[in-house]
Amino acid sequence: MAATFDVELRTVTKHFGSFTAVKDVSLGIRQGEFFSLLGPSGCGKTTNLRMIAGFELPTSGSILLGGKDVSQLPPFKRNVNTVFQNYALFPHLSVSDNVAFGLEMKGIDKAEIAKRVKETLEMVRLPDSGKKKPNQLSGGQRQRIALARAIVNRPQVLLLDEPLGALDLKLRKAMQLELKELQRQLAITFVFVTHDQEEALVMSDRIGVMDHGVLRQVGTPAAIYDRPADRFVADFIGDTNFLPCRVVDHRNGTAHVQVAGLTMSASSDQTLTDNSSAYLAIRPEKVQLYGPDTPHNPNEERFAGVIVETVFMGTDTRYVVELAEDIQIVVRQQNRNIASTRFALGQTVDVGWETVFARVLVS
Amino acid sequence: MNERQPAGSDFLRWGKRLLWANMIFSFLFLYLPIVILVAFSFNDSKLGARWVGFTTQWYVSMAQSEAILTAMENSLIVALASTIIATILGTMTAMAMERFRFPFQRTYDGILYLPVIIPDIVMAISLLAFFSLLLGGVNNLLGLEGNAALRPGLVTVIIAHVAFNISFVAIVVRTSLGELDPGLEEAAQDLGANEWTTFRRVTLPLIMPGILGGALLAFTLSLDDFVITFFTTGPGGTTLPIEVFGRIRRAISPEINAISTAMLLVSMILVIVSQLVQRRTAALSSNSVQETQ
Amino acid sequence: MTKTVRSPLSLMILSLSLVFILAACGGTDNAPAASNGESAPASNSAPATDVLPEFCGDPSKLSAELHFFNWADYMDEDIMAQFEEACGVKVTQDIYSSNEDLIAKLQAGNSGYDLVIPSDYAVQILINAGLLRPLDMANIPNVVNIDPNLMGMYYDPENTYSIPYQWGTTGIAYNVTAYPDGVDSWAALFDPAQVCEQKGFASMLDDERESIGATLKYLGYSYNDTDPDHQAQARDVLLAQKECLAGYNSDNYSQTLAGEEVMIAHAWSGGTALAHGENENVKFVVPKEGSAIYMENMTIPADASNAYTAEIFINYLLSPEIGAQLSNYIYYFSPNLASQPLLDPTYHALLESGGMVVDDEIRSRLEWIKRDDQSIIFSDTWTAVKAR
Amino acid sequence: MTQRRKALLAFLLGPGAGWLLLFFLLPGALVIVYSILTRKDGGGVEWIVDFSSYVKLFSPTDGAVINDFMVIFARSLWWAALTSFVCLLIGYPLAYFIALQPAHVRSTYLFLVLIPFWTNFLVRTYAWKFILNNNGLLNTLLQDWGFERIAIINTPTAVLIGLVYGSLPFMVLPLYASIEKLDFDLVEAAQDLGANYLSVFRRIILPLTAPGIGAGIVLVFIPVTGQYIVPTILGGGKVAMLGNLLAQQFGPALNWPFGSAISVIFMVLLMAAVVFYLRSENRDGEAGL
Repeated sequence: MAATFDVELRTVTKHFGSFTAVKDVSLGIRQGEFFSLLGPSGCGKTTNLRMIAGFELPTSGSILLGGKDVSQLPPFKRNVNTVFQNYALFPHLSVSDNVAFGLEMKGIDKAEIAKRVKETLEMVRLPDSGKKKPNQLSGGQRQRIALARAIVNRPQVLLLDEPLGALDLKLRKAMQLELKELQRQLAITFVFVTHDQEEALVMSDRIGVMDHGVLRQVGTPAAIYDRPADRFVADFIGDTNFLPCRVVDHRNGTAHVQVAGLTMSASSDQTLTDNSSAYLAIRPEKVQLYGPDTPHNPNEERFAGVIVETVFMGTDTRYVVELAEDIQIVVRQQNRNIASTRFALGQTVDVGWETVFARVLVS
Repeated sequence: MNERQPAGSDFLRWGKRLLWANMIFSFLFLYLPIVILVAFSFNDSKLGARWVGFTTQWYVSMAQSEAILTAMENSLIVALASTIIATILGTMTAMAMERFRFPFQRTYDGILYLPVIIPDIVMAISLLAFFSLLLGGVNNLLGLEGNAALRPGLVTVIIAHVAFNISFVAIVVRTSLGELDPGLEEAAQDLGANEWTTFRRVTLPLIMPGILGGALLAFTLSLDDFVITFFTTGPGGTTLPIEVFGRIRRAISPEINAISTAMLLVSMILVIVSQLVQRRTAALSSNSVQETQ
Repeated sequence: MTKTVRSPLSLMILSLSLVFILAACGGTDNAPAASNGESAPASNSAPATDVLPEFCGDPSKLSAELHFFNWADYMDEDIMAQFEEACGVKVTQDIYSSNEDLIAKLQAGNSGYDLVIPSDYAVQILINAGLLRPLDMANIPNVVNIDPNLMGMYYDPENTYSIPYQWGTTGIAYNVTAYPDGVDSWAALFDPAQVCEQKGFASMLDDERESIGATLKYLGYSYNDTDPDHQAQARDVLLAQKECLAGYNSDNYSQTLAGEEVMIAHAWSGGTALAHGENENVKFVVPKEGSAIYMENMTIPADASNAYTAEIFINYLLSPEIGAQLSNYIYYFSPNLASQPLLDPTYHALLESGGMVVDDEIRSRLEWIKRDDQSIIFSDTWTAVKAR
Repeated sequence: MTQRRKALLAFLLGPGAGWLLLFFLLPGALVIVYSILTRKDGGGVEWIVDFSSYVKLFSPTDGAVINDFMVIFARSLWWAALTSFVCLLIGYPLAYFIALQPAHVRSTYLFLVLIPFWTNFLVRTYAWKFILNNNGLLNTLLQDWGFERIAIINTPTAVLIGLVYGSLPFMVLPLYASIEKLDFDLVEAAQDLGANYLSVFRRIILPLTAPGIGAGIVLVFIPVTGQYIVPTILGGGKVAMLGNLLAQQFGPALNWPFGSAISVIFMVLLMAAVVFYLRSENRDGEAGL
């Protein structure tokens, strides 16, 4: 069982009184990986992080760091460091003292501490802020100091609890890239908690999506996006059309479903039952609009419909097409063509997609 | 300077004047009697009903009275010792109440308020009975007799003062702890500080104002207590309030004013010293505290 | 740099607490010292054993310390110092301010005191509760100096447990500028018409036995009457009087008298002497209807550790010279006849001019305040007076 | 909780709880026991169960419409309420003023509030007597300036002055603590939303500092009900408060069981008030989450 994973959760459950915050989560995070825990607020992602840090103890299950069971160890005996959501900088200590805190706890000698503090402050590009108090810094600067305070210790794993949440959009974008770059340099395992799916997609090597304490899906950003395991994941990440349908038959991961009288093909990883009701999920940008006499692509299925709504959105245009009564589908088309060739409201069109992008989801 | 204030206007200026006026009135109100008693400590009249003339004889007779000097010494010993013990125990209690969940916590919360609301005399009488039972029992058990027997004295007074002061300290410190972001303590532990280091390096400095406030309150209460002290003390354990209370039965002599003035000075020196020490510590721990934003 | 943050404060607290814990132990933990000294008097201040003055008694039985529990301002500290000088016994004095406080402490037991000064009725309570120790008169030969008329009082008929210390009377103190013709009756305080002439300038003792007792006397009953009807009458008189009073004051009435804050007051002779010394317009009278007498007494608690030393000290206080020194300091009535010739001349003059001298005629009008199982009614009457 | 946390809790809670149990609760339980024992003449108790103290407390008293003891209870509560109110009236603006000062002067102001309280309470109260006496400082000044002297000593006004004087810092300190942490941005936000100064105070500042007001009132109200020195010295001892009644029962009356019964009833009353206060505070806290 040697350290194949830097962080491993084995059937971890956490109750707070009668409330179950984390339910039977098993997860392995590899050394040097940028791993994001993604989910809406209250989904249990922060509790997971706090259990890894040691602030909460699992009700059952175990947590391993570098292959060693640390489930019952207090935070200060775990070789992990956390960047807190509100930074939690010590207001009574100067910036250098804040950054030096963890090294002092390890009993490192003063000269070495001074050197490493200086290096780290340079790394976060705040070399002159050492003598200031945290309340003299701006939000972005505090964020960097919180990061410096954690990475200066060279932890085995760095935990980040929505560290960018309090920053404005532009700063956040910049910090996303900076963080990613820092992680590459340091080659430390990052566990990053966020509710922002875009942030997770941009930064992560892998993502774990959580909902109601349950880990729904773990995978690379592309896998999660293109092959969501269930309806929640499909819904939470990106936009998705959900067309209510009935399963006609299924074989080897391919199924045929009926959507309001139209038969469609789709892929599926879930266990399907013939004749049961399900949803056909298809992302708006995977759907192509065709004029009446465009040639047919053999990988595609096509259905006729009427445009009932168009919204110009700059890089693309969002159309709503009615395929049948009560069956509407959202389509996003990139505005590659000049305006005159775009489709008009009320126009009859064909919609088509490659069947690999259509997924049947029972739940 | 960080004069915090809502946006200015005439109304505000008017309100500020009112605040100033109230402040001046309040301090006049607080200090008028103190000025009077300091002045009368130099009054050359035994009953001190009227101003007769200036004298320092009351300070001389105070300094020569062994009873008064002993009482002052006893008062300071009791106040300092009980303040220190109660501050430590009260802070620990506050930590337990604020950072832990345990069975019967609500009940204990209520019990903590009891010493605040119990009338002095009731606590005094019950402690008198209790200490006599306790010390009697110990004396019997160990076969202590005569002058070797355990007696009530300053130690029992300190025990009693701690018993009521724990609550006051705990209540004050809890308020400070409640306002402290628990995330800071987690951050310290995350950085490798164990519970004790976390307390010493993060929690303690941040709740120090609350602890000092609690300690000052305890000191004040202890220094002024008469009833509980009287009923728990023993031979050689007369404190200043007992001495003053006894003497006032006959007349409030300028000597008592002299004692009070002297005690005021001693207390003020203690506070100034502690303030200076605290400032020095603060100055050492960081470069001057500036607040912006 | 962070190491230095902690050290000054924590060092200070640590050293302070050590100092004070040590000091606190030293303050009370005198028992071993005392027991060591039991065989021989403390050496530094005392002369060699064989040359101790005779009044120090048997040096081998003297203890090093004597714990004296007394009223405030009721002992000349010089006397205690002189006794220590002569006999090598350190007298430590603690003070109380009411008989009931003293009773409560003795009743709890293990008080540690060797000599206490209860008033008359309190002596009776303490004797009945078995809290006093019979005195060995062989050690107190100076008891012969006490006025025989003040010996053998009701509370201790054979003076088995107590010897008189100081005594006094209750009466009316008035200011001659307001009462040029003097005062001779309780009516000056209890007749609403008369007392309201001094509205806001009259006071009563804040003492349920004295104030109700005086009212009972005014009504023609005994100071100690517990008859519910008589008590109800007294209550109504007191309630009628109340609106014209400045208040009830048994603490610093001498001061309010001297400062002319009150012109007439229900008062004790001792405090009035003090006021008269300051303001000669203040005079004292025992009203014609009669009043109360009180006496403080020297007694030894049953569980005292140093009874012998206490008796030697009592004997010392009863010597003519020390008795006179005491009277010249506290200005109360001394029962010590032998000390009378040695008193400061101003002592007699002051009592004379203040109207405080008690002759046989006055003495015949004085009553002791006695306490029995029925006396609790005084408290209820007093509560009613204060509640309404 | 891990063993470690449990051990830590025991370490933190143990000494204080042990101290309170041994030197407060155990002796305190004696009072409850005393209240149902028989009075011993000459002080103390006979160990015979007797509920007559409670009966006496609630029985009609001779020649009075309302039981004397209840009158004293009611009077104590009334004085305590009045004192709390006046302290709040003076203390709130004072605390507010201090909270507005620059950080380094605030603690100086706080010490200035506290320093008078390091002289003996009795002595301070007597100092007020010097001021308010018929021939005292105030009246001497008034007469020098050609006014009539005013009779203020031995009146309820004098008692109120003394009570307020003795309680003011216990109101100011908790008030300061809660005003100091008030976020003044909220005031601006409210003004931004069109609130005038009065409604900013009423709708924002007052509710946010309510915990401080509550704590201040608890710290002022409770000790005042047990006061007996101020009414005696400045009020001429003409009306009794609860403290006087207790001092009388444990003192001159030597009626320990009755004194104990009064204390028990009194403490049950106050404890109910405190529990109510804690409850409401908790509820506020939860609502704020």
